[in-house]
Amino acid sequence: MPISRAAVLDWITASAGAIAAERAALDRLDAAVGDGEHGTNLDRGFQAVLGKLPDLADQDIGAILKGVGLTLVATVGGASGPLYGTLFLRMGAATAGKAELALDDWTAALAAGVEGVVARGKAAPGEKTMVDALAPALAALRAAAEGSGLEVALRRSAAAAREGMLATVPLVARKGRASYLGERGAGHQDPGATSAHLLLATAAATLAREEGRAV
Amino acid sequence: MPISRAAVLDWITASAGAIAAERAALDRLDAAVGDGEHGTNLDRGFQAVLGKLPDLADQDIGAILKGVGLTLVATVGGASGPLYGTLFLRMGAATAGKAELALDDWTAALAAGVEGVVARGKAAPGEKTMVDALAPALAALRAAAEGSGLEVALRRSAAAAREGMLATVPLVARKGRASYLGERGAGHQDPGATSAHLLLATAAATLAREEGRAV
Amino acid sequence: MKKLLNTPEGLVDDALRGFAAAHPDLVTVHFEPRHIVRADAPVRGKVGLVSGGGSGHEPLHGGFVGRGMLDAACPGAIFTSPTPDQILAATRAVDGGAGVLQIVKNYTGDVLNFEMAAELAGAEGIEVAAVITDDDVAVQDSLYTAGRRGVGVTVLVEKICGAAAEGGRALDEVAAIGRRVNGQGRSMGLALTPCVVPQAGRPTFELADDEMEIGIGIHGEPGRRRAKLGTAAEIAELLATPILDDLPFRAGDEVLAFVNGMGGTPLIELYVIYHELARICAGRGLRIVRNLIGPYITALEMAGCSITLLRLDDELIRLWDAPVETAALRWGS
Amino acid sequence: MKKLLNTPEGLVDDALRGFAAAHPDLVTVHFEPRHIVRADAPVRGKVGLVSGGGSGHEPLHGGFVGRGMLDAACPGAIFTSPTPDQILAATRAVDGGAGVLQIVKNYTGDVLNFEMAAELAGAEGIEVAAVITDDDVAVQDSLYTAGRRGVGVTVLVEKICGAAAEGGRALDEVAAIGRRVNGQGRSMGLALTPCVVPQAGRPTFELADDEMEIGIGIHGEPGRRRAKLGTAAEIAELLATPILDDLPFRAGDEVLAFVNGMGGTPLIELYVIYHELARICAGRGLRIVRNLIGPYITALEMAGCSITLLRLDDELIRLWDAPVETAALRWGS
Ligand SMILES: Nc1ncnc2c1ncn2[C@@H]1O[C@H](COP(=O)(O)OP(=O)(O)O)[C@@H](O)[C@H]1O
Ligand SMILES: Nc1ncnc2c1ncn2[C@@H]1O[C@H](COP(=O)(O)OP(=O)(O)O)[C@@H](O)[C@H]1O
Ligand SMILES: [Mg+2]
Ligand SMILES: [Mg+2]
Ligand SMILES: [Mg+2]
Ligand SMILES: [Mg+2]
Repeated sequence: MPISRAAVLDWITASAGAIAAERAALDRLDAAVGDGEHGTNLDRGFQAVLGKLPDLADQDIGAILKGVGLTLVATVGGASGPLYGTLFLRMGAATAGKAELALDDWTAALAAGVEGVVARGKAAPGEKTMVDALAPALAALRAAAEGSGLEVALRRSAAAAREGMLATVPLVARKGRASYLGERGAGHQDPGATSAHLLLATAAATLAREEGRAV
Repeated sequence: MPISRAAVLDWITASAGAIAAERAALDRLDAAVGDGEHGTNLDRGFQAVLGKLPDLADQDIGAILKGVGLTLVATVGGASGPLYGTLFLRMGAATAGKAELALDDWTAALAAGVEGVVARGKAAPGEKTMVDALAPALAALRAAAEGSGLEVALRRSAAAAREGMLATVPLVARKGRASYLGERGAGHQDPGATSAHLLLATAAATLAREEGRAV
Repeated sequence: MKKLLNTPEGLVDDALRGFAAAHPDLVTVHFEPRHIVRADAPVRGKVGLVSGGGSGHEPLHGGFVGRGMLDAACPGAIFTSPTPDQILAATRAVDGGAGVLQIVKNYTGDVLNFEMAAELAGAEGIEVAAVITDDDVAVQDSLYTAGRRGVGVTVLVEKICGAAAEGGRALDEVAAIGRRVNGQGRSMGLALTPCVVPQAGRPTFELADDEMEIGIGIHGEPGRRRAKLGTAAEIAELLATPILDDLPFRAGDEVLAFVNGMGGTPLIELYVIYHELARICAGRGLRIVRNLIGPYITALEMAGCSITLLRLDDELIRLWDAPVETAALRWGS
Repeated sequence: MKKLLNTPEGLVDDALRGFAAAHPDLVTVHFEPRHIVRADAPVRGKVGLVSGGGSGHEPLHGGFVGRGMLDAACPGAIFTSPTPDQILAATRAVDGGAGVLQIVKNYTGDVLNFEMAAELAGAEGIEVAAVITDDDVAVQDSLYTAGRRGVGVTVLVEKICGAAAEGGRALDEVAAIGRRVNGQGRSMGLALTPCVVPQAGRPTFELADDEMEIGIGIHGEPGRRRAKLGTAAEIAELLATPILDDLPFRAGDEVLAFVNGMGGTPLIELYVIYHELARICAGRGLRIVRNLIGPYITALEMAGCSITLLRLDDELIRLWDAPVETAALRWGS
């Protein structure tokens, strides 16, 4: 069963809900190593996305994801705005014109998105950024794509993001605001890796559902 | 036994000590109804007076008291600087050229001083100022002067100052910074009345002692 | 107590040393006794303007010494009026033969010390006049108080009298203009936090996390009353209404609106208050034709603000716009 | 949280409304998307200067829009970089045909958003160059970090590039001057208290009553290390030494000394720090020939200060002295 347009809309809606619910927790993580507003930034962006969704609802998946990306770029700000914006813009470009996505399409889309994030932010894995959740998620997806179904693949991908997120705790940041802290930043989980995991966990919970559940 | 020059010097020295000891308490009283630095102001002034005393020590009582007044005017600032300055300047003028003071001389000097304070500050009794300690002290001195000796008279004067000081507690201030508080100032003892009592209590403890005790 | 200082006792002199080092083109700073004098004083034939008061209100008054504003400022100890010898020394230093105007905030201590200095200067043959500012509407009944406090309007009096003196007006004229500004100006202030007088080391009052102190002066003294913390709109209303009603300001009045920070409140919040004030003034038909927004008369690190409104006329606008060149206010040339 | 505001969400827009109401002679404020533009923009033939960053640093950047300094400023949410659409709108509004210079503080977020905007503007045929400021010596090893942060020097770059652009210099020349200023300037800051981001409502870090946070930026983020509160002399030494050693500044250098308040620290304390800084510079044989003292690049109500030293030459002095007319800096005419 492929990923439907409705499932993509579901994913975006549920992500906005998850970010809103975790806003304060993300802010707290960011306060420890940064400036304390990563959750507020993303929540502002995803609330704006919710406002745009009705206009996007009858478009193809590529247009939907591009619309999400443009909205995030224009409303989030900070480091995460251009980065998540690029993620969705690239995913939108990779899925242009599509009404549904097979597992391979989704994998290709995420690959394009992560590549965009790395191109913009220049973070290598292990530098304590959202890439530390995104890159393993992509790798797990690729590995799972050979043989397992969509649902399993998405769940493995989310699990890998979670591992990557947790693995940021002991790291010393080399990118973004947390890098200013030097050794003092070790011992704290990266907020961007945390929000990236949130998006991918939400993807696992929504994208493989039956068509037409909710919008 | 009249008041000697040495006793006057004693009084000034002991007053400086008493003010220093009560500095924080006076600041606290002033914080409740004013700006919290009456003790600091007076302490700065009396420490400067201590520095001047060696130059004044071999002069007559009038010159000593005038020197104290000039020093207070130049170092205390605030409302209490000109007022206590005037008190001592007028007492100095009233005792010009004298090497010792009979009870009547002391009474006349204090009368001149208090008159100066009232002329400068225009406070009537009951307006919650230093006048509420000074005026009763003067009245008690006048009453005691008819019949009792120096020591008793000074003690009665200090006791009257104390009563006047305590009587400021329920008053609503009409002069000085405390007047801005309106009814909120009631229930607090006036810092200036408190320092005035301190000076007069110290007078009772020092002025009637044998000559030559300490300088 | 968390402050950038060496010792509480040395704070004022250390800051004055910094001020002297920073602005030798504008001022000369004297330490015994303390007074800050315009670099080219005395200006022959010009009325000399002397102000002063307790320290802790910076940039008031030293930051306003320079061409087009004050000729001298006398900084007292923190929150404590300066002494007559300081004021006398400043008066002598700025007397250019046209007399000296004292600008004095109405506090018993300031008034008494300036009065004594005026008596001493008069005895030396220097003509001295005084303008007493008393614009704080939080202190309402002057029969039962030491009179209203002088607060925000003081800055405006210093600027406008400074321009008048620079323009060659005589002592009595400059004094009359100063009294007019004071008479047409009203202020009120509010604190979100107390401040700590360094030598005392304790906050001047205690406020709960959800409380504000209304009707404060600039010395960390408690205000008239305490209330639950309000929104910026409520706070602006609370401060502006008594100001507007007191003069009273009337529809059609042209005014200068001055939103002043108390020292610990950042500019972004002052602009929020200005937004609300502009709305309130528009609602009453007042036209704000000039404004001043920033920390100009402060109470150490106190958080809070005050609002001052001044009714203007053509002459006052001209004098306000005239060039000024001081450490804290600069425009024109 | 004690602030003068209506709602945390509305703070930036309310303050911008106040700013618009206060300075219509200097700027036009747009809200969708947010950008503050010089009233007479675009100035034909002049290089347009665009800066911006998170709000909460006022007067930076909006307070520096006007003749002789910035053409536009893009205020983001509190402590959050502005978005590309804001920067693009500002770029279009100030392009007078001679190209647009972005002045960007080196934070990942600011850099990425300005980069995206530059790409979009470039696609529209507007020539765009960028100066990235990265003067904060608290962040020492740029190989293992996002590079040094841009702090105090940003104000100086904006003033000096503003004068160069006003003087008719071409885009690449103005950019080169900006890079020279950044290259010759160094900063370091310190906090006595944290600040509270309004939407979070909690202090960004906790400090004991006798502690200070050293090597902070301007976003309430924790610093490099924590130490026992020192005297002003010790603090000035602590901040100045790494600055002096880093460039390094040398005996005989002529410098501009900038003592900046973080928002909650009153002016009197900044002058104490300036006094100590002047002493330290004199001890090293540096000549402070220009200075700036006050809260110009702040972190909401944070108490603390930063020091910036800039090595000057004749051209930079001339550009620094050139007239400027903005809400927060004004001189000359
Ligand atoms: N160069 C980068 N590449 C990838 N991710 C980054 C980079 N810099 C920062 N991030 C991510 O952005 C997150 C912070 O986002 P946010 O708090 O919204 O922005 P800011 O740091 O500008 O306040 C970090 O936790 C990190 O995961
Ligand atoms: N007009 C006045 N006449 C007499 N005493 C006064 C007057 N005004 C104030 N005082 C006295 O001065 C005291 C305050 O002194 P101080 O705190 O040193 O000065 P300030 O009020 O200027 O800070 C008051 O407690 C009061 O006793
Ligand atoms: Mg952040
Ligand atoms: Mg007092
Ligand atoms: Mg006082
Ligand atoms: Mg941020």
